[in-house]
This record gives sequence, structure tokens and C-alpha cells, in this order.
Amino acid sequence: MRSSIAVAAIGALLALAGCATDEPTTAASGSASGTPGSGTGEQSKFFVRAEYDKELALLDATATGPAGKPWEQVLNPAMVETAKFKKPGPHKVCFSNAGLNNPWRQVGFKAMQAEVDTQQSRIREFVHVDAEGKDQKQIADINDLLGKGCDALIVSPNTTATLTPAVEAACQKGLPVIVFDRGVDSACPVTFINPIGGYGFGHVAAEFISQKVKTGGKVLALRILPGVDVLETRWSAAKVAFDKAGVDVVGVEFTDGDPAKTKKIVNDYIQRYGTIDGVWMDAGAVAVAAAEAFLDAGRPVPPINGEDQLDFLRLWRDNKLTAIAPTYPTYQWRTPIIAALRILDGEPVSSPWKLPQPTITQENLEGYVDPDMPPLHYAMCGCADLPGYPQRWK
Amino acid sequence: MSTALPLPAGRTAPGVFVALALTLAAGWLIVTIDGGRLFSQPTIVSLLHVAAGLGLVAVGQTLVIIGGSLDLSVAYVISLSTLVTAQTMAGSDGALLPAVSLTLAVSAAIGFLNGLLVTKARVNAFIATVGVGLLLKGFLDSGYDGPAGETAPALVRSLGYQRVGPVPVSFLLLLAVAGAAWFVLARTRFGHHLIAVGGDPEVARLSGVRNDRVLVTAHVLCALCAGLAGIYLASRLGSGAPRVGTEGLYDLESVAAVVLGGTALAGGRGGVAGTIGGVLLLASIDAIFNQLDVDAFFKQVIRGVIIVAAVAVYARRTLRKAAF
Amino acid sequence: MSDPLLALRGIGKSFLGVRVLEGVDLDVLPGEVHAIVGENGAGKSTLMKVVSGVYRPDEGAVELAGVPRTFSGPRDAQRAGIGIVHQEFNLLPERSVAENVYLGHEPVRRGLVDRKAMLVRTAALLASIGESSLPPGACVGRLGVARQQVVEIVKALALDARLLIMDEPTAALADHEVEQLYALVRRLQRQGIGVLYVSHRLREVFDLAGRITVLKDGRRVVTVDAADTSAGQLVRHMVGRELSGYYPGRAERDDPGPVRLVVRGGGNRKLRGVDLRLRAGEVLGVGGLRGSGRSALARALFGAAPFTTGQVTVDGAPVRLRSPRAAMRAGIAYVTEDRKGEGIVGGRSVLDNALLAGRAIRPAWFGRGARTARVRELLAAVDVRAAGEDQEIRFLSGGNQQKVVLARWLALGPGVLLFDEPTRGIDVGAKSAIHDLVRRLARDGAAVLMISSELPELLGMSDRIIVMRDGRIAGELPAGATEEDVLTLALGAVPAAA
Amino acid sequence: MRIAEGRRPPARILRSRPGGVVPILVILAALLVLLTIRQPDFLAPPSLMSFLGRSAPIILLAAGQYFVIVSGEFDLSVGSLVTAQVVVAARLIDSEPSRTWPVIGLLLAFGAAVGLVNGLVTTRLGVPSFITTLGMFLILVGAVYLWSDGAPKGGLTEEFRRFGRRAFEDVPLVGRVPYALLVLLAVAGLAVLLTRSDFGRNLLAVGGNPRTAELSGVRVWRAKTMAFVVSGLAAAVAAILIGGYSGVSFQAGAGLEFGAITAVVLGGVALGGGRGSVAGAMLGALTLETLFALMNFYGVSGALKSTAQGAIILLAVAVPSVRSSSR
Repeated sequence: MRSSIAVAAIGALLALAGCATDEPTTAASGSASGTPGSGTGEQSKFFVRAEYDKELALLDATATGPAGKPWEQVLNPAMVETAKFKKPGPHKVCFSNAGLNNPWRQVGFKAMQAEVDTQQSRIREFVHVDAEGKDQKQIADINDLLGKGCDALIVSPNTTATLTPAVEAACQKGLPVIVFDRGVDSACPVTFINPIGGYGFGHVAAEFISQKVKTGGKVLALRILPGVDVLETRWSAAKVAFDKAGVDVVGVEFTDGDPAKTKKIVNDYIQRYGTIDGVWMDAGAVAVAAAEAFLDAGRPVPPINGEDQLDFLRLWRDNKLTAIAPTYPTYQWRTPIIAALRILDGEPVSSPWKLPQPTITQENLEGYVDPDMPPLHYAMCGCADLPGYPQRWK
Repeated sequence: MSTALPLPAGRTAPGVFVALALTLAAGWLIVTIDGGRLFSQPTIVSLLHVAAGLGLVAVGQTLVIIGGSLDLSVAYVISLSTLVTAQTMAGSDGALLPAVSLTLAVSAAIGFLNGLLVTKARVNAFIATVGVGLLLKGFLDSGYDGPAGETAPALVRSLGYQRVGPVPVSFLLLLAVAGAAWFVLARTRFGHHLIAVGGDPEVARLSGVRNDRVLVTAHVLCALCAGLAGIYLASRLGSGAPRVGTEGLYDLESVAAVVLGGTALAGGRGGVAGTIGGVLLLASIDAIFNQLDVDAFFKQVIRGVIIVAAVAVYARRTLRKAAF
Repeated sequence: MSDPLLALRGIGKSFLGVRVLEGVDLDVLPGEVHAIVGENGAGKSTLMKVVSGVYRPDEGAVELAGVPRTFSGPRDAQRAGIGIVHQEFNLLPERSVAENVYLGHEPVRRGLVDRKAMLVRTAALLASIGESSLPPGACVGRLGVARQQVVEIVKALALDARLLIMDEPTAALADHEVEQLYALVRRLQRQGIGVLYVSHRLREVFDLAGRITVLKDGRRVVTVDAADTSAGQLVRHMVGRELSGYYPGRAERDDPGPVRLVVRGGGNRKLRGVDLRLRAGEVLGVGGLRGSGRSALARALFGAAPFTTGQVTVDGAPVRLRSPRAAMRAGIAYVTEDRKGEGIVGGRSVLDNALLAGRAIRPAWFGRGARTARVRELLAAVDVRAAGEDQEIRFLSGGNQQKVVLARWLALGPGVLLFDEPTRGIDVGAKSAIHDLVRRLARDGAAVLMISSELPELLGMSDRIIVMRDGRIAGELPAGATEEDVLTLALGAVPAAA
Repeated sequence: MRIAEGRRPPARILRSRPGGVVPILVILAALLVLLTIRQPDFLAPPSLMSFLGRSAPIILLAAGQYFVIVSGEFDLSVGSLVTAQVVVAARLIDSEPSRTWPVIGLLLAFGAAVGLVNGLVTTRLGVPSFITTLGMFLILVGAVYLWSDGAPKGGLTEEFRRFGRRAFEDVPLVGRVPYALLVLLAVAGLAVLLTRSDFGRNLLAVGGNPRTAELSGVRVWRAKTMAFVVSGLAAAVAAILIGGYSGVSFQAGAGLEFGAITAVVLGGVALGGGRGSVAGAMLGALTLETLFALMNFYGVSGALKSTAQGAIILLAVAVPSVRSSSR
């Protein structure tokens, strides 16, 4: 087509003219190797065996760091030198945020802001740019932040693969880059902070349900959206567990995070299969709706997993469910600020910085049910010691 | 009989550029008072990148809207295009041309389908393109569980990140495409016919215009523009992303940019220049609010108000013109 | 005698099993004006659409210059030299004259539209028909109706049309504009262009046509030389009977009813200093050129484009006619000239259309049965002919649609009725039925104001006539005035100028 | 009036009238047959009742949307309105049973107010409703996130939730009748009554030819504004049912506007106005819900559902329009 030639021609012309470019020189790499699954469908291309094994091992690791402050703890630390980033304060810290479009990110971001408040003397300015869940905007945002004289850049990427070039471009500017939550396919950030991760989450939940369900039992897997890497990882780990346990995954359905849709799906599955012996979900958002579908149909709620959102924990306690809540703690939002300040002090930090990822079980449930917080608040916010608690999260 | 002096057919630049100038001036003032800089190079580059992506789609959307139709499938066409581009390239510069051609061919085919549904099957454009969007959504959801493929480094270097001074190449591409679209509307038979079909399909038909052919072509061009936007996004993202179009709300945003630019949703009136103004206005609001660290939700409220207010202003003007 | 430009041989066409045309033969010679007349539904429009390539005939052949042709569409017919001037203008108001004229066949240079050539050629065409004052770059939406008609004709000529179809070309024109059109048609004739002229107005037909073909029920009744026939004979051919008299009798002179409506100093953007008295039982005719304020007067009285100054009283009580509703409450009804555009809801049933005003003005939950029964009676009284009250009104003929509109208003029992061109586009038979109805309403005590561009109708129906000029009432004429009297007032000059 | 001979297309029975409910009934019946083949007890009272109950909100939204579409406009704001209502309800009720009824009243008022604004901006300011309601969509979503800091607060009481969640138990013959179904029947009855009222008839005229309607004394702006208000009210009732059925969530209303419009169009109502029945619109919604249930029962892969949905919508809309225009 004409236009494609035009694109190429313009590109060539500009290359000849030797114009300025924001393009990073190192190319992105890192493709996934898959392992075929069975019964639950093909294994996702996001499944990386080595990562999976590593995360499962981390589940049993003991954390180092101050007790009672899991956001400062590290699993299997691997320290890196940061002396070259040492700088006198107070600092300007910039944060490119993938979005604030769900309660998990809201709760986390408030924790981060509160952490900034506690470090007021050391942070002169905290710049936050919200990409509203758009890759394209986040790339532009990062580029924009690079012109603002930030001392450190925190990035919570919207998508791993697509944000990699932008993060690499940021690294090349010479300022310390800290990535958390989702990672990037690059070693250039000073550190990557997150809890154990998706494999851990998916595995813990699937193991629990597989144990409670007899071999051949019918399990319904409810997922939010396809194509979101964190959620894909959780599901791929669950597949491994379910295949191993030999349970019958009768359906894998997407709920769009819509509780009404969830209830309808669960309802129809109950009718179609008579009984459902277990429900696995890749995120807690619609756990309450799924459990309610059973209650409304006048049936016992089968073994089910949720997350650390309070509405689910309350339902669990009040209805005495057989349940588990692996978490992806929101306290990880505090850590990047702490890490940024350490790096700017030239102190070594662990890279990657793996945070503990506690699981809420029947035994420790009571400790997490807080009657005063809103229903969609996350129990693992690690925010009780922060300024403004609890009002800030209400 | 009217004694008023017959004025030449109006083709004045729409008020969106005035709004753009005012917005930038006010934004500059507020950002400066706030202690920031609106017109720093990185900010301008970011602004123009955001404008380039939306602009490419909006130019195509302008064409179908002028023709009295609508394309709400563009968001999915964009996502699909990034994937086709990145997967065909698979990181190799050699596959650049075939990949771009294939992407455009796929987009054109979808546009063709949209056009056929709207013309031959007489499905309302809203329903037809939402339906085609759903078809594509199913394909994307079932076929992809995340970013796939790798864009050729040459394309990333050129279209994705190259710039001339503060102006990204992608924005130049947008200007080229917009210029071409303007030229098509003003100087080709197709363009004249498209405006006629949008203005009054019956008049066009009885004047010997082949309405169906014109509308199908417009839909193909619109989808091609969406395909170009997909190629650009693939060059920006380095890979194909199955949700990038929907995340970016490119369907509704492109319609908003078009009407902000003074093109009538009913068809037959408007132009590409206004659309570029609308795109720049939306991108400027984005940039200003970014600088001020305004809550994204507040921004969304403001956006909604601005879109409605702008169209109300246009409507007032046409009302006044039409009165007596 | 030269060979015919166009010859139709045994044209037949059916829609969904209904025969609309059957065995129609017709020819048009170069430089001839061939008129086609017939009642609505006689098949005139369908025949024109067959000639202009919109429909393909089921039977028979269309021959151009002796060669049988099958047109794939309007575009094909245009290429073959057939131009059509539509009853409702086919123009884009947002585009320039030149763009409209060359729509569908823009001059092209190296693949691109040659705008300069377009303007130059349009200017040349306009000059060739004596309209060089019309700038080709002007926006069509801002032109007056008559000039839009010129654009429409130029549009046909731009295709080098050898044959021009004119479908009710004077429908929107005032009388003096019709004269201009005559001049134009005669000029075309001299250039050897054949014209197929469709009209309800027999006067025009006799003024212009060489031969006249009468259609009835899809068949050709007769083709005659205009010189050898009379209006009465034509009407007999069209309706199958001779109409006794065109117009019903007037009100008795010695029985002037009470004053119903008084306007003092009424004015708005289009009207100035209107003083008017309308009595029960009379038909007040309103004459004047198009744009002189006739329709503006009716619309002001109906509150659609209200007076901004002056006072109005109805039956002695002052009223403010700010909206159609206010006017309706004051007992005023308005039958619009644009029936399709603002008189009917095409996709709704006959009954729904007739009930529309009653439902709007007196919405009710109870007693709706009685209201519906009343409307049914009225539909019967005005003699609407339809397949049933559930039939969509758009399938009815113009005359029947107009009767439904009338029934709608009668259901409100209005004391004042405003008719704006009540018989436009209505065939001869239905026309006299409408005339009878108007007269009957007046006799029953309604005050009627009737606008008409057709002077015989105006003179034949009115008890008094006011003539509008430049937004004012230029003068009043008693019954028995002549066409010349009306024109003198309307033009504000000695009519010799025409 | 005389019933005339000739001059009318005779084969009226063959032409399924545009705007009729026959096509949608055929599709619905076909889907139900497929469904019963797979799941024979689907049409048994308990299952059918709960299916109808859970389908009530979308059917209500379609009924509301019908009034707007038939008047020649669009309402793209209903989905965001439902979300806003649910979130607002949770925060205002804040698990306090005594606040249930006042808040329900407030929600209805809120829905009517949003409809009023949509209607007035569209009719009085002359903004195309596509844009007005798109703007309202952005404003409502933005505002509700802003107001709740991005995470819904408070909670709904059992009193509030029972409308969408609970049922009359032990009803003879059918067993269990969800409250939602009763609400649906009541509102559907009202909707049908409304379309038969003078307002409803005039609304059809407004959609068919606004100028004629205006000159016949219909206050077009008022009729259209009323239609938006009806749609807003329907969204409020739907929000109460959805909030009850599934609780608080930002996703409560996501995508419902497209669902409602699709349903209305499936039901034979013409976009652009003037044609179609509210019964058709509601049947359209029921058909859409049946389609989703069908896909659940046949185990159509979650991701492919949208493809199936898109294909069926296109077919259902395209086939009749191609057939009716075959001349």
C-alpha cells in the first residue's frame, strides 16, 4: 500500500537526517516457553516453568527484615549496589501509575501517599501521573516525567511487554527506576518490587480447592478478563494444580468483574451440572457474588477462594464457608517509596525485592475481619500505622 | 425571493481552534502559576504522541461520520492491527513491508464488512459496527491472553520514537494522513460524493452517485486509518496488545474528537481540519491536567462537560442560522 | 417532422403484484414540450422514474433516438442525456451552486476534481439561460426557492440533457416566478431540448405544451395536441367525468357572521403592521408572491412563528399566540403547505394521524373511546379513502392525506381554520372535494383563512382577498376581483412589467 | 372513511410489518428450543422463575430505552447511571436498614433528574443525544469514582437487596416468585400502558416526524425530555434490582447501555424513531438474556461468547432488513 511505503520512506529519511530519538538502544527480549496442560485447556503462553518453581519455593521461604512490617521484609534477598545514585535530599520522587481504576489500586495508592507523608522531610515533591489504564498514555507519561527533573522514578506498568521500551528509555536517563506490581522485560530498573506473584496466588487457591474436592469433583473457574498478565499467571498455576489433582474443571468463564454476570454464570452451572464442588477465581472481586449465587439457590457454598477484600472475609466468617484467601497485598505500594529513598541514600537494596505474600485461612481469619472498614477495603493494606488511618481509607 | 447576498458555501475553520488556543493559554497560565512548565519539550512530545494515536483513528472516523455513518468497531480494529503487525514482523526488520501491508489489508477487509452491512444489509451503522466489534472481541479474547509478537526494531525506531525537534514522526504521519483526507474530501469525486451522501442520500442517489460504493469506501478508509493507528501503537508498544484499543476508548474518543471539531454527527458537514483541532484539544486537556496532577476521574467529568458544551455551541450557531 | 428523442413502447410496471403502469406509449420530439397530466396515482411519477432510470420497466422498451436502452440506474440515464428536475428539490443546502450542479459528474483533471472548471462551466450554463447574476460559488441553502429551481434546472442541463423531465416544477413558485420558468422552458425548447412536463396545473400545461398525454390508472388515456383540446375535456379524460363547476358557491352576502379573529399591528421578523379581521362564515383569501409574508402570517396566527408585536383577539378575548398549543387552545387550526414535511407522520396509521392533535392538546386516560369514535366519524365525513384506519398514511394519495389532516383539526372543533396551499400536489378530483369541505366549514360557522398561489383557486374560493407584499398587507379586494387586481397588489406595480 | 379497493400492497401477511414482534418471537422460540434440548428442566417453574427474575433489570432498561429510541434519540448513559445509583445507594444506606426507603426514593429522583438533564440538553440546547448521553456517561462515571475515591463505600441492607435477590416462597404451581419478577411485571404493565396512553402515541409521532408533531400541538421537547426521564427512572429501578441481585460494584452497570440498545433493536424498534413496540423491546432483552444462558449451558468458551453474540445480532437485524427491502 502507498501509505506503508510512505511510512518506510519517512523513517528512512529521518534516519538519514540523523534526528533526535527517544528510542532505547537495547532491544527487549524474553519470550515465554510453555508447558502443555490437560483437561483445563492449553497452557498459557505466560506460563514459565522456572518462574513457577521459583515462586512456589518462595511460598515456604522466611522473610528477612523488621517483624510486623512485611512491606520492608524481603524473601531471599539479593542485594545490589546503589552508590552511584546517592544524592543529597530532599528529593523529588515521580510515579507513573498504570491506573487507579479499581479498589485494589485505590487502597494501595493511598498507602503510598501516606508513606510519602511520613517521609515528608526527605521528599520535597511527589509527582503522580495516572495513565488511566492506557499503555499508550503511560509511555507518553513516562517520557513526560523524564523532563521534570525527578530524582527517582517509580513505575507501576500497565502491561509488562508494552511498557518495557519506555522504562528502558527512562533507565538511560541515569535516574534510578523502581518498578513494582507488574514487571518489565528488562534488567535495567534498579529493583523490581512485588510480592511472590501470580503463580503463588493461583497455586495456593487451586491446591486448597483440589484438596477439599475429591478426584473427579467438578470445579468452576471464574476469571475476570483474558489477556491481563497477572491474572493469566494465576490461572496457569491453577491449571497445573488442577491437572495434577485430577479434578474436573467443568468451565472457565470470564465475568468482566461484573457480579451480576457472575451470579448468572454460577446459577447456570449449578443447574447444568447439578452440583459444583469447588469454585476457583483469579481475583477476589466477584467472590462474594459467586458465593451468594449458591446461597440464593439454597445450596451450600462449596470450597471457594477469594481475596483479602473485607466483604468476602465477612461473608466467609458469617456463613462459615470453606474458603481460602490468597492475597496480593496492597502494602507493596509502600515499598517503592522506601526503596527509592534507600537508593537515593546509596544503600544497597534487594533486586528483585520479593515481599511476603500471606494467605488468609480459617485459622487466621478473625485477625483480618475489620467491621469498621468499607466492604471493598483490602485487609492486607499494611496501613494501620500510617497517618490518616482509618479515615483516609474510608 | 431572498435579496440577501448569496454567500459562498461556508468552509471556515471551526471554532475548535479558538477553543484550543484559549485552553492552551489558560492551561499555560495555570500550570505556570502552579510552578510547572506546560511547553517543555517532553510535555509537547507526549502531547503530540497522544494526539497522533487518537488523531489517526479520528481522521478515519471523520470520513464515515461525514458520510452519515459511524464506526464503533475501530477500537477492536486497532487492537487487532497491533497484533497482526507485531506478529507478522516477529522482531525482524525484513518483514516490515509485508507486515504493514497485511495489517492494512486486514483492516480494509473489516472496513469492507462494516460497509457491506451498513449499505447492502441496511443495518444501522451503530448496530452493525458494534456487532462487528463483538465479533472481533471474541476473536481477540479467545486467541490472545496478552501481548504477542514483536514489532520490527526499525519501525519502533522510526515511527515509534523518532522525532524532528519536538515533533514525533507519528504526528507527522498524522498530518500527512489528515492532509490526504482533506485532499480527498475537497478534490476528489469520492470526497464530493461522500459529503453529498452524508448531506442527503436521496439527493446523492438521484444525482447519479453510487451511494453504497461511496459509503463502503468510506468505511474501508476509516478502518485503514484505524489500522494505521494500530501500526503506530505497535511501534510505540514494541509488541501487539489485544486490549490497547478498548483500553484507550478509541471508539468513543474518536467520535468525541470528530464532533468537537465541528463535524455534524448527522453527516454532510464538517472536515478533517476541525477533527485535528478536536484531537489536539483533547490531548491538551490531558497534558494540562497531567501537569496539575488532577484526578483522572475529575478529568473525565470535565471532558464530558466540554464535549457536550462544545456541541451545544455548534448547535446554537446552526440554530441561529436556521432560524427564519 | 424529426425523429423522436424519446419513445416509450408499451411500458408496464408492477409493485408487489399491483399494476402501476400498463402498456404506456409515448414520444417526445426535439424541442417539444410534452405534458403529462393525470390524477394522483395515475402513474405519472412512476413513469417519470422509469424514464429517468430509477425503476426498470417490467415490460416494454425505452428508446432514445431510436435505440432501445436499459438503464441500470439514474446515473446511466443521465449519461444517456436524460435530465430530471424534481418536484422536491434535490439539492444539498450546505454545498455551493457549482458543487450541486456537478454532483455525480464532477469535471476531473488528472484524477482530481477541477474546481475551477466546475465554477467556469456553471457560470457559463447560468449565463446561457439568462441567470448570470447567480454566483456559482454561492451556498445553495441561502438562495431563494426560485433560484434553487434554477440551480435544479442547470443541474440537469450540465449533463448535456437532450430530454428534460420536469415534475411539478412550479409547485414551489409564485406566479411571477412561474413566468420566468416559462421563459426558461421556451429557451430550452429553442435549443432543441425535449421536455416532459408533469403538472396538475392545467393552465401551465396549455401555456407551454405542444402535446398532452393523459394517464389514468396506469394507462394512457389519450394524447392530444394542446391546440385541439380544452381544460374541460382534459379533466373529463383524467377523472372520467366532467366536473360541473370548479368552485362551490360563496357565502351569502347578507349574512356576515360575528368577528372571530382580530389582529392589530401584528409584526415579527417577517411581518409588519398586520391588521386583520376575520369573520365567522367567511373565507378570507390571502394572495401574494412567495416570500411576501403569506405563510408567515398563517404561521404567526398559529403560533409557529409568533407575532412579536401587536394584539390578537379571538372571539373578543385577547390571546397570546406564543405556540401552536396556545393557538389551538384559542380554537385555531392550521393546515400546512408542506404536507409530507410537517403535515403527516408518514409511518403512523391513518387513525393515529387523525388523533394526533386531540391527544396532544387534551391528553386523557378516560373517555378516549368517545374521542376515537368522534375521529372515526370525521374520517368518514371527510371521505378518506384508505385500506383501513390502520394503514400507514404514507401509502395514501395526497388528497386523502390532506383529508386526514383536516379530520385531525376538525376533531378539536376549531373556530378559525388556516389553510396554506390546501390543494398543492393534489389531483383534480380530490381538489374539488377539499374545496367543498372548506366551503362547508365556513358555512357551518368557521372563519377560514386560505392561502393560495393559484389565482383561479384564490378568486374562486374567497369571499374577500387580502394581498401580502414585503411582510405587509398591501391591500384588500372584494369577491369578484380579477387576477390582474391581485397581481397588481402583489407586485406593487403595474403588472405590465411581467 | 371508506375502505378503498386496490392501491394497497395486497400481500400484507407476507410482509412481516417493520416494527412487529413476530421476528423476535421466532428467534426467542428457537433459542428456547435449543436451550430445552440441552437442559430439559430449564423451562420448569423454579428455573424459569429465577431466570426471569435475574433478567428483569435488562428488560427494564430495554423498556426505558425504548421510549428514548422511539422518540428518535439514544440514551448511552443508562449503564453509568446504574453504576452510579448502586454506588450511591451503598454509601448513603451504609448498612443502616432505616435508610432503605428514603434512599430508594432518592434513587428514583436521581434517575429522573439525570433523565431530565439528558432530555433538556438534547432538546433545548440542540445537542445530538448520542453526544449528550456520551457526555453524561463520562460525567457520571467520573463523578461517582471521584465521590467514592475509586472504591465503593458503605453497604446495602438486606431490606434493599431483597428486591433483586429474594422471592416469595411456596407459591402454588410455580414455587418461588422472585420479587424482581413482580417488579418487572408491574413496570412492564406500566410501560405498555404508557405506550398506549396519549403520551406514548404522541411519542411515536414525535419520533416519526417531529415537525408534524410540533405543529399538531405536541410539545416535542417535553415529550422527548419525558422519554429520557422514563429511561432514567427505568435505570433507577434496574439499579435497585441489580444492586439487590449482586451487591455493590463499579461494574454494576458496565456495558448495559449497549445491551439495552441492542435488545431494543433486536425487538424490531427502528433506531431513528417512530416505529416499534415496547413489548418487542422487552422481548429483545429477554432474547439476549436467553442467548447468554444458552451459551452457558452449551459451554461456549467464555471468550467466544462475544463473537456468538455479535453474529446473532448482525443476523437478526440484517436478515429482516434485507428481506423487507427486496424490491
